This record gives sequence, C-alpha cells and structure tokens, in this order.
Amino acid sequence: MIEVTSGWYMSLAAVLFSIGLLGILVRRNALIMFMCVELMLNAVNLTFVAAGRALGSLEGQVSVFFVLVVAAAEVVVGLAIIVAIFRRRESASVDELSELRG
Amino acid sequence: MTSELFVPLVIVAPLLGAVFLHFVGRRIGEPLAGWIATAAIGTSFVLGAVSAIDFIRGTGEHSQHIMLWEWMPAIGAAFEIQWDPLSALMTLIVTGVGTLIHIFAIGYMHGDERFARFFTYLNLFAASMLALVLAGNYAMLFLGWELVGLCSYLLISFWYTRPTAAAAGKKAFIVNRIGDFGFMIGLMLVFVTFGTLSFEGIFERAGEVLTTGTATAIGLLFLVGAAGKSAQIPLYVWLPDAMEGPTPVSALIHAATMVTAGVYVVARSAAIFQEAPAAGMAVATVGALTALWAASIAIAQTDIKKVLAYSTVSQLGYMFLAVGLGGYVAGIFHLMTHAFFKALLFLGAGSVIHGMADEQDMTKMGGLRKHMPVTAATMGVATLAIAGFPLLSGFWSKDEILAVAFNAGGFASVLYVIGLITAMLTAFYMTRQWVMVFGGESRWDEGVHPHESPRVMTVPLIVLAVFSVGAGLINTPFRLGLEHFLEPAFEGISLAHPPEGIGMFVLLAAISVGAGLVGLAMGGFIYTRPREVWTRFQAGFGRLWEAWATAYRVDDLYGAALVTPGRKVSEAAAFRFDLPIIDGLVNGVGRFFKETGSRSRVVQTGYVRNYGFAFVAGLLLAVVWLLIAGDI
Amino acid sequence: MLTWLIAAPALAALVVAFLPKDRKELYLPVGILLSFVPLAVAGVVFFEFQGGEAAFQFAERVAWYQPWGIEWNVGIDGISLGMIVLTTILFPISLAASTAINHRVKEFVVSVLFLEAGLIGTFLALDLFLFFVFFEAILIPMYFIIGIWGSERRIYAAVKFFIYTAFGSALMFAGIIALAFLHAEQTGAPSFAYQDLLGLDLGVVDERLLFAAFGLAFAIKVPMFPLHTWLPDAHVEAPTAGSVLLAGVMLKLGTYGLLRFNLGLFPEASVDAVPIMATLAVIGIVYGAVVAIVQPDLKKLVAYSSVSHLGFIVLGTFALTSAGLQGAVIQNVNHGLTTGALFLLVGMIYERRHTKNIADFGGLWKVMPIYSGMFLFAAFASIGLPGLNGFVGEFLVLVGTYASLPGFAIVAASGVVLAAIYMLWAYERVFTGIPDKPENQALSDMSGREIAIMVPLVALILVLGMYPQVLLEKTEASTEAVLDRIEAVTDYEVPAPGRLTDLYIAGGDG
Amino acid sequence: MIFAQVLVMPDVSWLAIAPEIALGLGAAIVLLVEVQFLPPIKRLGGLVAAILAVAFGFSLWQWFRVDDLLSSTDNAEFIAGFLPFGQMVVLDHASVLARLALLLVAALGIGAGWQLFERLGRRGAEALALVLLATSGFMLMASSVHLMMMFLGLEVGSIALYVLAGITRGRATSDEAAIKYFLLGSVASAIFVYGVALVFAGTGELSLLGARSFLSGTVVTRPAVLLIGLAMLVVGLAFKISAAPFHSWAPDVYQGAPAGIVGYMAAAAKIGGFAALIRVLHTGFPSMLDEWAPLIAGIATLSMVLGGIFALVQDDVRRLLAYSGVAHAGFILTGMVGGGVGAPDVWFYLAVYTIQLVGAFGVVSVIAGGTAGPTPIASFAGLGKRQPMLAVSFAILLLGMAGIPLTSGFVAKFGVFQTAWQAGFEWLVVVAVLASVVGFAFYLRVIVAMYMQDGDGTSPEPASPSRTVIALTATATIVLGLLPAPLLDLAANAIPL
Amino acid sequence: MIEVVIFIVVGAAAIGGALAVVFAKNPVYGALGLLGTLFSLGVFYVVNLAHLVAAVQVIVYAGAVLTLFLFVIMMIGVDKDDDTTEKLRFHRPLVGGLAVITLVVGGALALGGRFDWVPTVAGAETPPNGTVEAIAGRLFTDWVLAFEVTALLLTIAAAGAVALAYFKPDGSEPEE
Repeated sequence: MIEVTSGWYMSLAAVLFSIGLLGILVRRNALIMFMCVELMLNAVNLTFVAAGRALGSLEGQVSVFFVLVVAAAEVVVGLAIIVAIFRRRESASVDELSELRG
Repeated sequence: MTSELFVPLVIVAPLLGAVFLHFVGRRIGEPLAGWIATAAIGTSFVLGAVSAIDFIRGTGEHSQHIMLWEWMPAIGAAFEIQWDPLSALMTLIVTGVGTLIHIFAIGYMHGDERFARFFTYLNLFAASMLALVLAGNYAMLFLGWELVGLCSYLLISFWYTRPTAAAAGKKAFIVNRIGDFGFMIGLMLVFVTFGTLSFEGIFERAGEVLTTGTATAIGLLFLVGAAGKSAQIPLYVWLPDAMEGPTPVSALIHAATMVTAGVYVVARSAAIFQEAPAAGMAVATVGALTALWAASIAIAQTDIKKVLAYSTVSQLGYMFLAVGLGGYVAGIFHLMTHAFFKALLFLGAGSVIHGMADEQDMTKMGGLRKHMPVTAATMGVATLAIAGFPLLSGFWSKDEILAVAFNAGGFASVLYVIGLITAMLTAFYMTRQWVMVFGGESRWDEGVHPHESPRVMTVPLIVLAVFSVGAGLINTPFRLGLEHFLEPAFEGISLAHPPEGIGMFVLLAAISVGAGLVGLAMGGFIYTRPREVWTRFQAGFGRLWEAWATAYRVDDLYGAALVTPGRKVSEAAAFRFDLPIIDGLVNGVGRFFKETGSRSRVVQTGYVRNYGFAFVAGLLLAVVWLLIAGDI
Repeated sequence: MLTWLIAAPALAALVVAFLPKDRKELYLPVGILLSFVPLAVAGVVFFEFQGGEAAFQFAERVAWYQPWGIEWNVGIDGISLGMIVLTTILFPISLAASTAINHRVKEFVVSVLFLEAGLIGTFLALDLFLFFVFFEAILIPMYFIIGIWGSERRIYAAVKFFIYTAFGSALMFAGIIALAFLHAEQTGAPSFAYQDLLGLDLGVVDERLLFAAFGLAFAIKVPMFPLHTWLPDAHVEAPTAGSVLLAGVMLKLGTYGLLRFNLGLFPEASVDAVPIMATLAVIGIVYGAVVAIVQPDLKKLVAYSSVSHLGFIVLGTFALTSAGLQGAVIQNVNHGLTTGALFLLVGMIYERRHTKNIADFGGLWKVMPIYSGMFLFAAFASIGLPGLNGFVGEFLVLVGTYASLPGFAIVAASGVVLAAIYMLWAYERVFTGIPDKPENQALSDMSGREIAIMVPLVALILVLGMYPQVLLEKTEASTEAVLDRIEAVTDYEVPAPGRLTDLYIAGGDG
Repeated sequence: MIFAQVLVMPDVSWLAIAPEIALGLGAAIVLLVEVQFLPPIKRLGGLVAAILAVAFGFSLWQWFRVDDLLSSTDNAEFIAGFLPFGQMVVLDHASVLARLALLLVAALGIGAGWQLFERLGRRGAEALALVLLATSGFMLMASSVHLMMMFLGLEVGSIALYVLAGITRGRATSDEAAIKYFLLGSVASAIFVYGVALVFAGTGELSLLGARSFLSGTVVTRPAVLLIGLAMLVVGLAFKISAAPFHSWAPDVYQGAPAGIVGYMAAAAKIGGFAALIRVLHTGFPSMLDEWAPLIAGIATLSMVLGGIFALVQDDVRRLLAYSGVAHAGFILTGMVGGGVGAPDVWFYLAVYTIQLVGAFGVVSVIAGGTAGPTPIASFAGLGKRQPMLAVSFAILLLGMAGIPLTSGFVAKFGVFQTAWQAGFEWLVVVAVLASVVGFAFYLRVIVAMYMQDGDGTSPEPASPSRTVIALTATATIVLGLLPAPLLDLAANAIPL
Repeated sequence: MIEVVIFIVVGAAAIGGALAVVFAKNPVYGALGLLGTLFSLGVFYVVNLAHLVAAVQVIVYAGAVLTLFLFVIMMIGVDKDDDTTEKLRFHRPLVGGLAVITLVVGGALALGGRFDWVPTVAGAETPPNGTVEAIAGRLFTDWVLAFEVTALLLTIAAAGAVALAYFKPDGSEPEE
C-alpha cells in the first residue's frame, strides 16, 4: 500500500521550484519571468505546508501567509516597474534592457 | 720623535697644496700656482729627507708605525704609516724626482689655460703616491694605489677636449681596475688568512700562518694587481695610450713613480712571496717576457713618447724580473735609477716637443742637437744610462738584475738570456731615438722653428742628468750602500744576490755591456744614415717590423676579443633580455590580468537570464559543495 | 624623542598644507626650513646615541589596540641610526633641489614631507604592524611624486612602482599576521613587537615560509635581480627629488628590512637561504653593472648602477660576518649619499637641457667645469674610490664576504671593475671632447644654490670615506648582536679570519 | 469553543523595536506631510534628519540597555528584554550596532545624494520615505533570530530598494537597473525563502535559536535537506551582499540607478546582508562550521578574484565601485570563516567600508549631477585641479577602500585577515592579500585620472550636504585608520548571540 | 489510495501548468498555466489539512494576484507572441547542463537512500489542523511582530507603485 508522505509533496515542490528557476533562465519576457518567481514562491509554500504536516507544526502554515504577503507586495512593485517601462518602450522584453553590461 | 710628526706631513704637504690650488689656483694664476705646488712637494722632500737621516746613519729604529686614525677596524684598516727604509727610499724618489718634474712643468705648461689645475692634480698625485708608499697596511696602500689611478686618469685626460686623451684616461683607469680586481681578491685572501690587513700583523706571522698554496695564491693575485699598475703583460696596453697626457705627467707618473707601485708592492710583500717561490717565479717570468715584448715594440715606434712608453714597460719588466727572483734590492735599485733616467728622457722628450711646437713624430725631427744643445746632451746621457753604458747608473742596476737572474740558475737562466737580449734591444732603440731626434739632418715640417727650452725646464734636466750618471754608485758590487740601507726593511727575507766575486761581476758585466754596445752601434750606424737606409733596414725584417710598429696589434686583439663582445653582451643583456624578458614578464603579468578582465567581461552580457545562469550555477555549486562537505 | 622625530615632518606637512593660497612663493622655503627640524632632532639622537649598546635606545612603547597586540613601538639601534641620519639629511637637500617644480608646489612639498615622516617611521618602527603601516603608507606620497611631477611616462612608472612594491609586501603582510598568530599560540597573546617575536620558536617550515614572504617584499624593494625592472622606470620618470629619495632612502628599506627582520627573526632560515640570496645578490651586482654600461639615458644608467650597488649590500648582509654586516650597514648610507648626489646632478643638467640622453651631451667639461668636477667626484664615489665613502662599504662587504663565501666575493669584485667601465664611459661621452652641439655651448655652470645643495653631500662622502668610524663605532654593537644571535640560535659559526687558511684555496696544499 | 482559546501574548519590548517604529512612523509622517502641506524638499530633509536622529537616539539607548540586560540576574526580565516578541528578534549588541550603522549610512546617504532628492521634486518625499522604510527593514533583518522574520525584513528592505533603483524614471538605464534588480532580487528572495522552508523541514524550527538547540541535541543522520536549505540561505544573502557569483546585478544597478542613492542602496544592503549572514551562520548553525566555512571561503575567493579582475577593466567609476564592492564582499566574508569570533572584525570592516562607499558615491553623484548620468573615469580627469578638496576626499576614500595603511580600510582588512588566519584559513589570507594588490591597481586608475591627467570637463559644485558628507567620510577614513580602537572596542561586543 | 490518485492527477496538473508558464509563447497561456498550478496547490493544501491556507490561496493568489497579472498582460498586448529564439550562443546548452546536473544531484539524493525530507521529531504524529482559530492564535501571539511588519511591506508597495507608475493623464512625467 503506497502512502503519500509529505516527502512526495516536497519533492513535487522541488520540481516546481526548479521549473520556475528554469523559466528565469530561458525566458526574456519580464512578465513571464515574474510569473516564474511566483511559481517558485508557491513551491516554497507547498514545502512549508507539507513539512509542517510532517513535523506536526503549525508554523509552516503560518509562514505561508507571510510568503503570500511578500509575494503580493512584490507583485505590486514589480508590475509597477514593468508598466513604467512599458509605457516608455512598448515592450516587456528585458533583452532590450541590456545597455548596462561588461 | 721628529719623524712621527714629519712623516705624516710628507703626505699632508702636497695634499694641502692640492686643496689650496683647487680653490684658489685659478685666481693666483701662472706661474705662482706652479711654484706653490713645487714648494709643497719640495717641503715633502725635505721632511722626508730629514726623517730618513736615521736610516742613512744606520741608527735608531728601523721601522716605525705611526697610527693616525682608524678606518675600518673590522679588517685592520687604518690610516697608518709604516716608516722604514723602503718607504723612505720611495718617498725620496717620489718627492725628489717629483720636485724636479714640478719645476719642469712650470715651463712646459706655460700658457695652458688650466695651468693651476694641472698643478692641483700633480700635487694630489704626489700625496696619493706618498700615501701608497708610506701605508702601514694594505687597505691604505690600496687607497693610495687607487688614488694614483684617479690622478693618472685626471692627468692623462687633462686635455679632455681631445677625444683620444679622454679615451686614454678612461682606458688607463679601467685596465688598472682589472688589475685591481685581482689585487682586491688578494687582499681578501690576506684578510681571511691573517685576520687583518695591517703589515705588522701580517709579515711577522707570514712564515707560520701561510702555507705554500695560500702564499702562491696571494702572490699571483698581487701579481695581477701589480701587472695592471706597472703595465706588465697582459695589462700593459694602457701605458702607451697614457702618453696622451702632458709630458711631465708621463715623466712623473708613467715613468718614475706610479708605474713602479707594482714593484713596490711585490717588494713590500716580500714576506709573502718568500713563502711562494712559484709566485715569485711567475712575477719574474712576466717581467722578463714583458721586458722583451715591449722592447721589441719600442724598436719600431716613431712617436718620441711611444718609444719611451714601451721602454718604460720594458724596464718595469726588468724590475719585476728582479723582485720576482727575490732580488728586491736589485729591483728597487733599478726602480730608483730608472726613475732618474726615464724621467730625464721624458722631460727631454717634453723639451723637444715643446721646442718643436708639439711635434712628436721622430721622422720629422733630426739635427736638433744644434738647436737644443742642453736637451740633446742630457738626453744623450740618459740614453747611455738606460743602454747600460758602463759606470752610468743604468749599468749598475741593470747588471745587478741580470746577475741575480744568472745566479738564480735553473729556469731563471732563460730569463737571464731574455734580459740580455732586451738589453741589446734597449740600447738599439734608445740610440735610434737619440739619433733620429738629434742626429743627422733636419726633416722638420715647414714653419717649425726649434728652440731650446727655458731655464726652468733645462735645469731639472741637468739635475736629473747628474743623478742618471751618478746614482748608480750607491750600490755597486764594491760598495753595497743601498743594500745596507734597505736591509732592515727586508728583515727575515733571504735576498737574492748576484754571484760572488769580482771575476764573475766583470764577466757578466762584459757580456751585458757587449750586448748593449752591439745595440748602440747598430742604432747609431743605421739611423745616422739617410732615410732610405732605415727603410731598407726595416724592410729587411718584413712583416715582423710591421708587427712591432703596430705593437703586435694587441689593442685590436683586445678590442675584438674583449671590448666588442663585452659591449655586445651588455647590449644583449639590456635590450634583448632585461627589457623584453624580465620587464616583459612583469608587464605581462599586468597585461594578463587586464586581458583576462577584458576577455571575461563579456560574461556580463547585460541579459538578466544570463545573470540568472551564473546565479543558479553558483547555487548548484554551493549546494553540491555543502552536500559533499556534509558527507552525504 | 623618536615620536617627535616621526611627527615633525608630518606636522611640517600640515603647516605647509595650511599656508594661504596666495602665498605660493612661501611653500618651498617653508618646507625646506621645516625639514631642518627633523634633521636637528636626528642630530641630537645621533650624538646622544650610545655606541657600545646593542639594545634599542630611545625606545617608546604604547599600546595601540590591545586585543590585537598592536603597539606604537619605536626604538633605534645601530642598524637604523645611519638610515635616520641619511633620511633627515637627504630631505632638505631634495627639497632644495626642487625649485624646478612649478605646478602644484604645495602638494609637492606636502607629499615630500609626508614621505619623510613615513620613511623615518619605517626605520624606527619595532612593531611589525606599525612597520608595515609605514612601509606601505610611503608608497602613496612617492606614487604622487612620480605620477604628478614626473616626465612623460610618469603614470606608467608610478603605477608600476606602486603595484610592484605593493605586490611584494602583500605576502609579507600575511607573514606578519602569521607571526603574531604564532606568538599568540605560544604565549597566549598576539604581539607584533620585534622584541617579543625574537623569542618565538618557529618550526623549520614556518620559518622558511616566513623568510620567503618577508624576503620577497624586501627583495622587490631593494630591488634584487630579477625583481628590479620597476626601478629604472621609476627613476627615469621621477622628478629629481623623487629619484634622490627613491634611490637614497626608499631602496634602503629593502636592505634594512632584510637585515633587521629576515636576519633578526628568521636566523635559521637565513643561514639556509644564504646560497640563494648571495647568488641573487651577485647576479644583481654583475647584471646591473653590465646592463648599465649601454644605457642611453643617464638616469637609467644610475638606476641600474643602484641595482649593482645594492647587490653589494645584500651580499654583505648574507655573508654573515662582522665585516660584511658592517659593510652592508654603512653601504646603505653611502649609496644614499653617492647616488643621491648623482641624481641631483643629473637633475640639474636635465633642468637646463630637458634631456637625460647621453648622446645629447658631449664636452660639457668645457662649459660647466664646476658641474663636471662635482659629477666626477660623485662618479668616483660611486665607482668605489678609496678615500670616498663607496669604497668603505664595498670593501668591507667584499672582505667580509670572502671570509664566508669566497667564490661569491670574487665574482662580486668584478662589479667594481664594471662600475668603472660604465661610469667612466658615460663620463667620457657626456663631459669630454669638444662641446660641438650648439645647445650645449651656452649652458651655465652650477649656481650658488646648486653648489650649496651639493656641498653637504660632498662633505659627507669625504668624511665617511676617510673616517667611517663616525658611524661604524655606533653600529658595530648592533651588527655584532645580530651575528651573536644567529650563532646562538643556529649551528652556524661566524668565520673568524686568521684561523682558517686553506679552506679558501681551491687545491691548496695544506 | 472558539472564544475559549486563550491567547498568550508574547513578551513585548517596545525599546527593542523603538528605532524601527520611529522609522516606520516617520515614513508615514513624511508621506502625509507631503500630501498635506507640499513643503519644500529642504524641510522634508530636516524632518527626515530629525526622524533619523530620534531613531539613532533609541538605538544608543538600546546599546546601554543591552549592557544592563546582560548584567541583570533576573532571568525572566532578561528573556523579555533580550528576546522579545516570541523570540523572533534579539536585542543584542550586534543588532544595535547594525542599527547604528544603518542609521548612519542612511543619514550620510541622503546627505551625499541630496542633489537627487532635490531634483526628484514631489517624488523626493516618497524617496525619502522609502529610504526610511528600507532602513527599518534591514534593521529588522539584522536583529531577527527567526528566519521568517528575517525574510520579512529582507523583503521590506529589498522592495524599497527596487523602487529606489528605478525612481528617476526619465532614463532608460534607471529602468533597466530597476527591472534587473527587481527580477534577480525576487529570485534571490525566493531562493532564500525556499532555504527557510527546507531548514524548517530539516529541523522543524524556524527560529535560529531553535535550530541551534535542535542540532545540538539531535544527531541528524541524513542532513541533506538541511544542508541544501543552508546553502540556499547563504546564496540568498550572498546576493544581497553582492558576492560572486551572485553579484552580476550589482554593476548594472550601481551604474543605472540614480547616483545619489546608489551609495545608500549598496551600503544598506551590505550591512543588512552581512548582519543576517552572521546571524544565520553563527546563531543558527555554529555546529556546522566545518561544513559552511569552506563554502564561505570559496565564495570569498571567487568574489575577491572576480571582483578584482573585472574592476580592473571598467571605464565607468560606478561599475568600478560595484566590482570593487564584490571584492569587498569577499574580503568581509574572509572574516567569517572563523565563525562568531570574526564578527567584530566583520562589523568593523562593514562599518568603515560602508561609510567609505557612501562617501565615494557622494563624489560620484556630484560628478554625475545627482542623477543617473554616466560617470566614466575620464570625467574625473583633472579633478585634482578643478576641485582640490573633492579630489582629496575622493582619493582618501579610494585609498581607504584599497586598504592603504593609515586609513581605516587597512585596519579593517587586517582585522578580517588575522581572524581568517586564526581560523586556519591561511590560504584564504594569502589569496586575499594578493587580491588587495589587484585592488590597488584599479583604485589607482581613478586617482591617476584625478591627479595625473588633465581634463577640460567641468563639474558642478557639490551641494552643501554632499560636501559635508564627503568631508566627514574622508575624515572618518583617516581618523579610524589612526585610532581604530574605539570602534574596534564597540565592535568587539557585537558578537551575535 | 485516494490520496495517491489525487497526488498523481493534481500533481501532473501542477507540473503541466508550471511548464506552460515556462514554455508558452503567449503570456496569456502562461498566466493560465500558472492559474492551474495555483489551483492544484490549493488542492494539496486541503489534503494537507491547511484549510485556511487553501482558501487564501484561491482567493488571493488565483483571484487577485493572477488577475493583476492578466491585467498587465492585456495592457501590454495579448496578441504578441514572445520571440523565444536565443541570441546568446552558449546559453541554452549551459542551462541544459545545469538542468542535467540538477537531475543528477536530485536523482542521486533520491535514489541514494541517504536522504530524509524531515527528521523524526516529537509531536509529529498529530498533524496540525490549519483552522482559522489555530492560525490566528499563532499570528496574534508569537508572530505579532511579523504581522505588523507586513504593514511596512504594504506601505512600501503602495508608495513604491505610486512613485514608479504614476503618470499624469497625458502620459507625461509628474515632474522631473
């Protein structure tokens, strides 16, 4: 009888986190990259919840709220930046923002 | 003790003269500057003579050490005077001949714009030379040794606007330095062997401390130094060039005094050479070979001073032959007589040059005896003296050397034969010179009006001529005055002597006088004839004469073998090695970092995902690292 | 006393820095005047100094930051005494020789005075941390001196000088930390005090590594072959005062450091390192001289000659004999005087002709007799003419070296011959002959000021040449103490000349 | 049932968070005053200065309070004062020192970049408020002993900095800086918080103290999760302190962001990041020193080498300073390989470096005219002649950063090096001393330009707050180089819990 | 058993959604993928007894945050597909390399058997029940400071958004 342990969830979270990272590495649309960050944060949340269950601790779930708040704040600022850029250059591709290098 | 006060003053007097003239000489001008210089060295002579009275009388101590002040106590170096008969004799020669030459120079340098400066240097030289001969340890001796080199440099290149003069001065100093290289190593060896450089500490213990090996090493190293200073094979090449200097300089430094310093050092170090017969034999051999070698070159020279220069080299060879064989008295004796007649010859030559308006080529002279009678006569005396004409000074001293060589037997017999040949050659080239200058018909250039030199020049000539004639009498087989005088200085040294007995003396004297007369006759016979005769005579020697005339091209050889390659090495080191390789490496390191930076800065592409890549790669690395460190 | 000696130039620099802007003509005179203060203090120290004592005198020790064990720890002994005197003498002279500096005079004077404070501090510091502070800090003013007031390639030279020497000292810094750490391990508290560190028991490996770390720093500073290439560049580009101070004092930090720290702190490793150090020193002597011969630039020639002369100092140091050490100590001073004099003279001709190229000159003797005489004097001092100071040092070094390393001494002695070659050849080309170049014909001879600058140097060259006891009697106890310690700590035996005979003769028959 | 649950309030220590409160309230006041009264920016500046002063006063009070607490015998009082709020934050010397440093940096940073705030017009108030908020965030980060608390502090600080980076909207480079900083920063935050989650999974604790006691009481047989989590925490913080290879944002952001604020951004993030890093490693995982010390050493090496080499070839002073910041991160990390014993040295280094950094960017800001203009090295040419005081100050600051003796930078370097040596990382010290030589090379380039090259450019006169800040920081660099003892003594107390 | 099924089905959805985020050329599809993932995670939260978290996940994340995303996407323009060709020559292979290393490390950990997700600790037998009361009990006691700090965060977000994105109606800068 296979039982789903919290390890399963955490493994899934790890996969999701990795996918998120992969997205950062291969995409150049700021919005998509930002969504990938959200993906990573969600993976973290899943880890928190699953670990909390396995450990019998509520702290994991509480932490999720804070991650959520942070994510929300980031979204606000991040989207503001993206909007500000878009208003000037009509593109969300960060590749066009590569004057600073070397 | 008067000598304790006087002897230091012997050095101080000319030094003061030099300092005084250095600062005010230009202002007091000609001829006062010259007279002041003369007074300074004359004072030295008087002081020296007074102090030496005890030695002459044979009373009092025979060796005195006068400590002035410490110099480098760690190696036993101090300003310290050793006053014994040997140094006294040298002092008297230096100051005596020096005084005469000073007087002569007042006339000779007449009109030179740096008249006072010339006497500054001369006085400085006198002081240095006196420091050399009066030194009580090798360090101070070396001080004098080098300072006379400096003065030689200054005086040779006195007419510095002549490139040849400047080059000659430099050459003299550098060649001397090469000799000093050996001398210095010798001194180091002396120091490690004895723990001091003081004569007192060395000579007293030489017998017990030295092994033959060490003594030989020291002796040979001293020979190198002496060969440099006294212009022996292979380091004699500077002396002929040194004739670029004013003639009084040639007389004083490059004939009478400085160049004999090598002989003096060997004599002074007799206690060391005593332990090293091989080194002594090396000295003698070098001397004999040099004597012959230089004499052969002298035969074919046409420059009046070059003849005398090679002659000096040759005569110094005699002295080396003597001291090398242990005939210190003979060597010093010849040193003294040579000082007189060679100084006289140079001064005479100077007088001729002066009278001929700076002409030095003998082929353009001739018949000067009518115009310059005093010069001709005095030079004639000197020529006879050096040729070993019986009863003149050169006869006694040269014969003693040859006799010593003969008496030493063995290999020295070969040296004796060489000396004999040299004696013949000497007579030949000196006669040749006298005849070419004063005899025969005049061959002057247009517009030359020879005239006798002023009194201030001729008087020293006459005085020197007197000594050239008579000085030999102080040490004859019949009355060994000099030997007795010097004996205290060579205490514990077994001196080499001529064979005993009047019969032997007469026999040997006859042989050498015969050799001399042959040379004299040949020279007189050929060079009184018209020019074509000489040419035919010279042509008879074919290439050999050519070799002699060009001094065997030794200068060219040295140039090709040492100077040019040396310069090439230096250039290679500087421009092929130092700049591109060593410095290149340094700059290369700097460039490497910059290059690395410039090349790798493209990594920073400006693309976020690219940064993310570095980020994630670093993360992975950190994770793996920790996992490995945590031993998972 | 010593604190004031260090502080005096620094305070002087501040005074000059706060001089009003509109009194530009005052900067240099005030600087020169104030630079006599340290000279006076140094004079007092010199005459009060007790010759027979090996211990540090006038010592002062105040904690700087206790937990790290760093201290304000200064003192003077025979080894540093000469350097202090040399330093304080050369500074007024180089300032006085800087009238040609015509822009940013204030900054120049301030830099020079700070440099003096740093140099004095370096020679007096007995706390290794403090020593390093000064050792490194002096790079800054010198860097500015070369970089701002130098000639065309000054920036290249300044940066090279800075980076090269800083690189050298980097590892020494690590070494200093290591020493303090070892002290903490062995006694419980870290200490950088030279006096304390002498008592450390270093393992063989540590000691060798530390020797190497310190040695590298000093070898670059000296500079020893093959680490010398910054020197010609720095010298050629630096203004006169810079060259004088660089050659006169700064290079001595290297030799001083080797003697004080490498020999003092790492005796065992020093004894082991003798072959390497002596070899490099001898190579430096010969190589520097050989390269100097063909240098087309007068300053470069003198610079390479410094490489050669400093080789003697290093050789004397690592000869590990009394004569060698004494020679090294006094040669430190001597070289500062002679090379200082030479650089001053080259500077004077450069001010007149704006070239240092030997080929541009010729026949100067005719037009500038006093100058030529001075140059000749300095050149002969540099060649090592007995009676002048250069000889005393080199001869002591050579004789001392022969006692322990005869082969090295023999090769080194050839440097004396080569010195004559490069100096006299250069002299011949510059001064003798007829002044055939029109721009050389109208040159003015030395002015009164210039003569006044040279006179003290000339006098000292003579005094030290004729009566080096002035200095030697004060240094002897200290150099002996170094040797005594080496003998006490290692199985090395200082050779006593006079006892040994045949050891020094290859194939001797004894 | 629902209401039967009794909520036990945690220990509350107002003093422990008084500076943060002051700043938070202050930020709110600034924003409200701005909206309500539209005062001239100078007034707001005064207000901000007052707020910072109040916070500074609280922090000083805290410092002495900590001494009292440490000497107190009452355990309950001690816990209540020392670890208030459910043991989420700690009131120890380390946290107070961080506060003091941050407040100082904030004050100096605002002063140095004052021109920028003036030019921002009405948005200047927002910028000021954001500086205050960011400061409070980093303060919390430095004082937290709870990973989620630390994460929150980190985010408060970071998000404020993202905004500040993009606050001059006119320039493309500013946008670019903001978006790059934001994206990479978010990724770093995500990685950090994933690390928190993994540590939570691995130990069951979010509190660092809890984690420590867990690790000391339990033998973790399979600590892989914990180790990965720790690595992620380190990486997340390494990003903040711009250690290689997590540094790539720094040059772009430093160059693109408005010059007036970069100094503060860089300095505050470094202080916060290092404070947190010490906290995590020393408070949370001292037992795993053997595992993480080599990792830190590796990052330090990479930072010093890469930072140095890249800085060598930069043409823009801001990029140069950014890469040098990377190298400095490496140097500071060098002081951490020995664990908590190195904390005083790290603190000292941080303090002097951030002061220098703010001062240096003050100069850059003057040259760049306060905003995001380019600042090539060439624009500094001849500065020594044009503005001698500015040039001297900048030279001192640069030399201080280079670590030339007689500047504070040297003492700081010495401190971290000797700590590392004592910790047995001799090789790291050797690498570090060599890397500092490379450092000389690039700092000298700027000095060369200022003093040894002639420039015809003109540069504006610095505003008086900038001038004061630049002079102060330069003076501090010298004074702390000569008399480092007071600050060192202060830092010596600051070994975190 | 039912949990296994849920895990597999919902987990597949989550991963699918995530992959859509990464690889969808059109941002809208990406956003929808993210939505799928978020919902899936909500399901997992429920399974893990985190009821409040699940609710908040759906309401805040899926509801608010994602809406905001979609809004911005719309504003920027839906019709544009992203250009996904890679300009950097070595980038993709390098990223692939990283992926491979990650897989290898992960695989080694998973298969090596020397890996525990969580240690055994006391009290783990009773999984926590994430009710509103329970969560609130934590939030308002020990976490109260953190809770307050979120206020700072939101202030920053508000102030920041205004500072960055507020333009006058005519699109010009407020003032510069």
